[in-house]
Amino acid sequence: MSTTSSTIINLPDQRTATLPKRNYLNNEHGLLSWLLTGDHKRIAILYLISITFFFFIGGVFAGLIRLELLTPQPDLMASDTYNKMFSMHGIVMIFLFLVPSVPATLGNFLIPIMLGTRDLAFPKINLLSWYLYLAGGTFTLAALIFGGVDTGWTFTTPLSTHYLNTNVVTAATAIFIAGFSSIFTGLNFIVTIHRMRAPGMTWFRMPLFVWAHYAASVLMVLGTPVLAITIVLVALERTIGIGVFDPTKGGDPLLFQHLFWFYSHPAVYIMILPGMGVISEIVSTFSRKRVFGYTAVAFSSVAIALFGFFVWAHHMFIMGVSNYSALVFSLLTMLVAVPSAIKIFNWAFTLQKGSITFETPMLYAFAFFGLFTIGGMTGVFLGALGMDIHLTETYFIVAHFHYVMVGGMLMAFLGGIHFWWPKMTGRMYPESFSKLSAVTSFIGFNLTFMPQFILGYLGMPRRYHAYPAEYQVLNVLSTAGATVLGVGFLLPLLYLTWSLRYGAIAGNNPWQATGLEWQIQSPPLTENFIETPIVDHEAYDYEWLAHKTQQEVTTVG
Amino acid sequence: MSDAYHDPSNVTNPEHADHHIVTPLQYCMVFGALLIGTLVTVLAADIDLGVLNPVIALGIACTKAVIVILFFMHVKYQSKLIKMTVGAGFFTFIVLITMTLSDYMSRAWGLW
Amino acid sequence: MDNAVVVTHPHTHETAVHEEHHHVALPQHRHHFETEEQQREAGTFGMWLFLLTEIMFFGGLFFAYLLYRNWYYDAFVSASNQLNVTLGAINTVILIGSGFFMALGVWAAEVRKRSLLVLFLVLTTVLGFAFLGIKYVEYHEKWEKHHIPGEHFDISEFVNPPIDAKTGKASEKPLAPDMAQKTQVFFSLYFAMTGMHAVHMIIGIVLLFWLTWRAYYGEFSSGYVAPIENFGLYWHFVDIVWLFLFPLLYLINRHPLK
Amino acid sequence: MHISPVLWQFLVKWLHASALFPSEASTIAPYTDALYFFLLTITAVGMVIVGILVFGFSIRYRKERHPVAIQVEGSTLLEATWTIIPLALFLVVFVWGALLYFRIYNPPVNSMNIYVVGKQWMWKAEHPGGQHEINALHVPMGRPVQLTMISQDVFHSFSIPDFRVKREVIPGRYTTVWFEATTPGTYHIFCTQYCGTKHSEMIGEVTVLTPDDYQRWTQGSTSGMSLAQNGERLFASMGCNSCHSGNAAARGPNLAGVYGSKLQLANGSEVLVNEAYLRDAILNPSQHVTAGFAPIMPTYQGQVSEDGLIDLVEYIKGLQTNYRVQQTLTTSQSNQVAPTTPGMVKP
Ligand code: HEA
Ligand code: HEA
Ligand code: HEC
Ligand code: CUA
Ligand SMILES: [Cu+2]
Repeated sequence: MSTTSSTIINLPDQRTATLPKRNYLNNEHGLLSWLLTGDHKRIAILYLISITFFFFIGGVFAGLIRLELLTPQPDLMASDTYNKMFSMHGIVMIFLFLVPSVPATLGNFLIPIMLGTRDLAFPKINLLSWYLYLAGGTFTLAALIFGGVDTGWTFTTPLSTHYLNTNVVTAATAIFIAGFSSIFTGLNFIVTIHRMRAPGMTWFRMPLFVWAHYAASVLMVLGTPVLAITIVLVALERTIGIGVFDPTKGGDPLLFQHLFWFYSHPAVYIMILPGMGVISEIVSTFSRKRVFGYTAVAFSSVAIALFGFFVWAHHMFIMGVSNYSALVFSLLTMLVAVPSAIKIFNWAFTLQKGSITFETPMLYAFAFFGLFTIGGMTGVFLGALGMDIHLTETYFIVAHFHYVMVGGMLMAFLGGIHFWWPKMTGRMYPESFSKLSAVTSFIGFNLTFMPQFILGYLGMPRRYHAYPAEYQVLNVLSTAGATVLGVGFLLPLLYLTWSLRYGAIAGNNPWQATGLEWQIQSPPLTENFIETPIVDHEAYDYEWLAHKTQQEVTTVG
Repeated sequence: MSDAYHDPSNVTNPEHADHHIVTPLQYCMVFGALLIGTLVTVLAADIDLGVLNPVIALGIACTKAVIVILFFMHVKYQSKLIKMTVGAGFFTFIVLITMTLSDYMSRAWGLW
Repeated sequence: MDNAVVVTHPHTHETAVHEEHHHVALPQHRHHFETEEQQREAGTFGMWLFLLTEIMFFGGLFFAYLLYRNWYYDAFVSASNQLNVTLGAINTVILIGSGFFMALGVWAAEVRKRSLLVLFLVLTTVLGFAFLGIKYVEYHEKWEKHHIPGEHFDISEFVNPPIDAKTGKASEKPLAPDMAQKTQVFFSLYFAMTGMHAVHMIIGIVLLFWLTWRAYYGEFSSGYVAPIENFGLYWHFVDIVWLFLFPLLYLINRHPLK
Repeated sequence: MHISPVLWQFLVKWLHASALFPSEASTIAPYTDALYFFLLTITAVGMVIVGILVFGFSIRYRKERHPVAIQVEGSTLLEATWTIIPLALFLVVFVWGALLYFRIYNPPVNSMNIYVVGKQWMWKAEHPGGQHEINALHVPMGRPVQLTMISQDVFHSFSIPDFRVKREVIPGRYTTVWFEATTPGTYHIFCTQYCGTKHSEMIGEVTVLTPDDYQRWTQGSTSGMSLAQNGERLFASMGCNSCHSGNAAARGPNLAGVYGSKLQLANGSEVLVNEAYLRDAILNPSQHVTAGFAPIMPTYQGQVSEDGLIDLVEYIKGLQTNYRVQQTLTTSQSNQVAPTTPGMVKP
């Protein structure tokens, strides 16, 4: 293999290679051994299956939304049905897909290995959190089956408490339970990161993936309970009629908004930070370089988490918050945007003087750069007070958050899945297909959501079942894009499943990456490490890796 | 007893603290202090002190809470990490209160 | 390459010591922790993180209280005076006592005294039940007086306070009807806050039964105190919430007629 | 904005004609658009920079050309650069955005007032002259119009994209927004806050008329009774005048001239009487008792509709003297000059 070939993929000789005889997948057999497992890797797989399921459920809702919006008239479904569609789409996608996406799958799988330990601090709580997630999912499905819920994912009072007769309480219960699942995941991560690092694994030797998860976990632990109590109050207000948010009883509906966004703003960083962690790993690996400005990237994660708690009222600028406090929140919103910019530039400079190859995960990372920058910068539009007046509650918002959530986090998630798939399953997927799907989803994505920015500035309100005819052209473009996007997301499901059986054997370290997880067998042993590793090098130390490989070659060969 | 299981890699770890046993005598004193605090709260509420009434009530409640946290919950003898964790919780709570109040207070200042 | 861990480094002095202790493990030691102590500290830390979430959980309620108390002060005073301070104070003492026994229970476990531990846990439970019993009495009274928020909420008592038989004066400052309506906000918060607190108590009592059971069979008298200790943290936290609820809900202003 | 007006016109017209851009039909619109174009520019510049970096490095340092990576630690200087430059840009955006916000939510002194009541799922506009409109709004061109809005049920949001204005319509509280239309025509009114089943049908049209046309419209569509006249009837039929007669011996304060004055309250604080205060004084009288009076006024919660309240408020606003009620003394507080627009502390 010549050093100048355009790929770094380094698979073992397929004729002789086999999967390791003993690994976490075949360690024990039977359904129960999965359902009662304490192994963080198995729980990660359980999570992966369940969030994929819910992603496609949410995706079907998205497809129906887009189909309805193909024409200006309300022709496909009734208004109520449409309202249920986007509510369920939002609830499923946010609480059952995006919040647990990277942390509960990749984070669960990798954090203990990256830290050089055998498991998360509390394996049982980890399992519990998956069951809570399932319970939350079940309640959501129940709400769906018993007639749906049409509050929007934001549950605005007094609409949700007094004016709707759908399954608000069921959905509220679902979110309450799913919230605790997220709290327990975060709690487990924090304890593990503080208390379980292998000898020599100092804070500044940790991979940036772990830093990002640490920051996100803090948000999960401190933010989610506020959502929990808010949702409890909504449920109580609906059922027995207490009057905390009800204006006719003297309550203040804006209080609900404050409490809701106190969680839900930090939640958007729960959704993006783990994705940023993934990007750090990918960019470093495929440019063969240490992440530029490691400390800056690490601290910017923490800064995002910290500042993230101070900006929630930017979702309420026109809702009647005091103008003075709107000023303060707008200013702080500008500050919270800076650390994200820092990260983008640091990743870009990581490429400098690297030796760059373009495998699938790297393509997803590139998609992330472009889409997250657009999404983030449009967030700055919204943070500017006067600008927000025109843009809020229009499709501009919809486009903004899909750019950060789908273009940012979902791309990062897919990048991460493709990156660690060989580690998780021991097998490679067909590169040509995966590259195709990365490109397809990038194109489809832009086609879907770019027109929505224009629609938003034209004034098309969100959550509209029917719209004035002049907006149709752009909506048709968007729907067309969604179809392409759907294909782009369906493809990985197919070839990844295919690869489980037929994929090439990946070997320990197909990407020749430096992370601890790449130094053990793939798929790993149940106990990860046979003996606790001692860490004497920083993360992304390619010289250490080269040295090590050389030694192996000399000892083995 | 903690020595037997001492992990040397923990020595450099600032998150480490020795296990400390609080004696029943200390618990009794705390118990007494809490009872007195309760009594004072009830008595103070019956005296008209104007704005000072809630201040005193909350002051006593906070003192009681701090005593419970320090002794019943052993935070006084815990590692820095635990102390900071407790602090972080109250910090976030204060953020919630002050930032939200900033809205409610300045609403009365009129439109601009 | 075989499938073994390939992080191969010369063993430092540190590891040598470290490995020496590796096999020192009690039965409850979980395999993925290096040492007993690491496990204990992780447990305590995890428990505290959980309590952080509890702080924020109740935090939302406390903020709502703060806001409405400032908006509807008169209603809050009148409504608060409907609560029974004696019962509230007794409950405070009961809860403090229960916390005290819990603390002693932790001590008993630490010094490995099984029967004392069981005794203290039982006392803790008994006082917990006492608290809930009194709470039930109070709730029941609210029910009878139609002070439960919702459809049947009744404000007449606040608009026309009953005449005190002894003094012949109204026992309470009458509220204007619009302000009297706002007592419902107070009772909403009262039930939400004390209700959430009571739910926490009930969960705690269930856990207490389980712990007592295990303590009885001597699980916690051999140096394995973590479950007792961590449960203690939870129980004390629930106490602390009450320490704030009592003055905030019962003692807003006890002297409106002076 | 400092681009040449001709260029601006060209740009905007061109974009509008290709259906990519809303028309600029109010005095606010160019200001909003200016900020929008500025933001678009910095986004584009940012994208270009990020693009050049990412693609430039990818091409220059791809493995074929650069087989061995050279490790670089980082650079404090660069780090500072990309902290400070975005921060500075964002702060400019903040200041600009805040100024725009002031402009949009701070009505000029001489604006005319129209009431808007939102309910599931329609907009009711009530002109002071008594014209009522549903899902429609007629306004004159070239005159600042202020909307005082309230919702009867849930949150709604009143939005006119072509004017670049929008404001949440809240239950239990007046909110205001203002605009000055510049081009005659009809424009969309949207409810942009999700409000239940027919949220997307809570739409209407605002018609901008030339001053002459507007004159004609007002005369042609009046129902005969102005809001204030309706209010006067209510004031009598609900028995308000039994206490607010203006007599020296009356149990309630004299309401002539209260609007716009600063009122001394029994608890020592001082409030400015605007529409919101008047509304609240009728619904929650005991929460702000005027100094020198007993809290005897009953609450009218649940007895007057929002429309009735608007009539009453409009009536009380117009009471400059007690000529109509009874000519007597005015309260001592009312000798301050009332500004013509509500809620205005500074012009
Ligand atoms: C993953 C989720 C996610 C993320 C990361 C963000 C990130 C940001 N968001 Fe977003 N947001 C949402 C999800 C997210 N948002 C959702 C779901 C909603 C709608 C909720 C609803 O109502 O349903 C929303 C709504 C929303 C609003 C409310 C709009 C409204 O309702 O009126 C605002 C307002 O300030 C906002 C702002 C921001 C800002 C400033 C950021 C910043 O963090 C972005 C920072 C990033 C960058 C700035 C990009 C990188 C910068 C560069 C590369 C520099 C470029 C170079 C130069 C300038 C030279 N968002
Ligand atoms: C993680 C979060 C997430 C994700 C991934 C998505 C993904 C998508 N979303 Fe969604 N969206 C939200 C979060 C998310 N969304 C939220 C929070 C709201 C606000 C809700 C509210 O207002 O309360 C929202 C609202 C929202 C709206 C606005 C509705 C309205 O306001 O009226 C629209 C409209 O276009 C939309 C579209 C899409 C599309 C096309 C995708 C696509 O990316 C989805 C692509 C995936 C698939 C299509 C599934 C996989 C493919 C198949 C199963 C093949 C078969 C399907 C087809 C051929 C169609 N979303
Ligand atoms: C029983 C007597 C009574 C009736 C009937 C009454 N009011 Fe009043 N009103 C008062 C008194 C006394 C005050 C001053 C104390 C206070 O603010 O509560 C007052 C205050 C007000 C104020 C506040 C302004 C100020 O100068 O204090 C307004 C506005 C008002 N009333 C309007 C009305 C309207 C409109 C009605 C009928 C729908 C009405 N009132 C009926 C007694 C009455
Ligand atoms: Cu009214 Cu939407
Ligand atoms: Cu936000």
